[in-house]
Amino acid sequence: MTARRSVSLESDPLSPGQVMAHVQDDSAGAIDVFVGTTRRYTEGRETVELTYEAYETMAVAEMDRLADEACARWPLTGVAIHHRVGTVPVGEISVVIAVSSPHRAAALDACRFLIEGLKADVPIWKRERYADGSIEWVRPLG
Amino acid sequence: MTARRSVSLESDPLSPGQVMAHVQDDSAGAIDVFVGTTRRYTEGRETVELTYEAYETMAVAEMDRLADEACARWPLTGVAIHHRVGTVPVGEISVVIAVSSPHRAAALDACRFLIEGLKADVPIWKRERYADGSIEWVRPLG
Amino acid sequence: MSTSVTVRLFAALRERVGEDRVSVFLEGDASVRDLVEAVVRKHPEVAPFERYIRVAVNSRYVSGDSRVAAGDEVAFISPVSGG
Amino acid sequence: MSTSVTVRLFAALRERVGEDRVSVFLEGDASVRDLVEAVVRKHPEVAPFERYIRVAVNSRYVSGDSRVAAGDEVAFISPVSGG
Repeated sequence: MTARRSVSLESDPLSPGQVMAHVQDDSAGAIDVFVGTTRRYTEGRETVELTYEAYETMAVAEMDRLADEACARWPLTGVAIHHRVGTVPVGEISVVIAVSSPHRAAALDACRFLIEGLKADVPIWKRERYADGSIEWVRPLG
Repeated sequence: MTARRSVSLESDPLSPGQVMAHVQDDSAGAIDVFVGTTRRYTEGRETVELTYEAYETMAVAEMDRLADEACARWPLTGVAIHHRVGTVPVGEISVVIAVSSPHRAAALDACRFLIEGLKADVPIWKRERYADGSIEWVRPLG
Repeated sequence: MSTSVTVRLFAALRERVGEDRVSVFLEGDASVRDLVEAVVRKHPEVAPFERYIRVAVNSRYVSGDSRVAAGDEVAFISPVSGG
Repeated sequence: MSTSVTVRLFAALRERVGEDRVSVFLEGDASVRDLVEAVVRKHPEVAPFERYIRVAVNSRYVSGDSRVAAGDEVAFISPVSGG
């Protein structure tokens, strides 16, 4: 089966419903949607906003490669990976991954594979601005 | 931490965005949303619509119990389980489960636990109406 | 002492019996297992479901050893198929 | 024969070097490992990142043994933190 596919970097706010619409299909019985948001507190420190920088051509290529790999491993009817770039205030969405399949286990497994793969391999970097005024790239040395 | 909680049976169409809104929280960095829809084809047979019947008081009690158990096992900031009852045409949504957490693994694990628990224990039954005119309860003998 | 117990039925089981609840009389300190047997004796059409049924008392699944008291809300839960 | 190779930098690494790309000359049939060493020689401030960097050629991660050819788009990818 050929899965619906949508991969993109966006500078405007992400809408989970719109990302989900890319994977909806009459033959899907299950959709799993993972949404990453900017968290206010991390280990007691207050974050004001995040800024995401991407190596854009490669980020899209890597997201496509992850989608290919997910489609090869699971019977999927749709895969969408949308990541925001630029500044994302607390409470807003940085990433939405949606996967549809006839089978719920496949949708859940593939969604987890995609978020883990994205966090490991997609060349996007996050800079955190804290309420105390400091600005830091997140774990630049791994 | 006390998690936001929303459990319900609905006779009107479900909106994933509205269910997700119940679990959004500044301290959540991850939200996983599972959406079950009516699939058109199952093993080559075409479905026209499903009808869900619930033992309503117990279904809500069991969904609450599953939410309690998920909150005991994972650090969650929100849990929502909304299931539709009555007739659901092909392509419409029968269930939405949304889980938020500071940590993505917890959100993903808890969401899977809830959909598996719902399918095993919540007293809701599905009757399938096929394009060939036949009507059948789904696996009434397990 | 004899108690009347009403059992709620749903979905395929309800259609099979043609009623959404059935009542049986139980003697003395009856268990859930006794209740299921009494219902099957009175409504033999329930027999094919017998080994698949779980019993709920006051909206909770209970084991076959549990006791049933007057005033309990009892339901027979055939294999569920929500989601 | 000597080739000029330009390497794109991003995020913390870009800020550390103060440039979004750096160029080095490589002799003959150079590997990715040779390229990294040449960049670190010219820009010692890259050294703390050296063991964490993955190298991408034409938008794909490559191993240290891979060759770099004129015209390739090369990037140093420090540990990513998207999601």
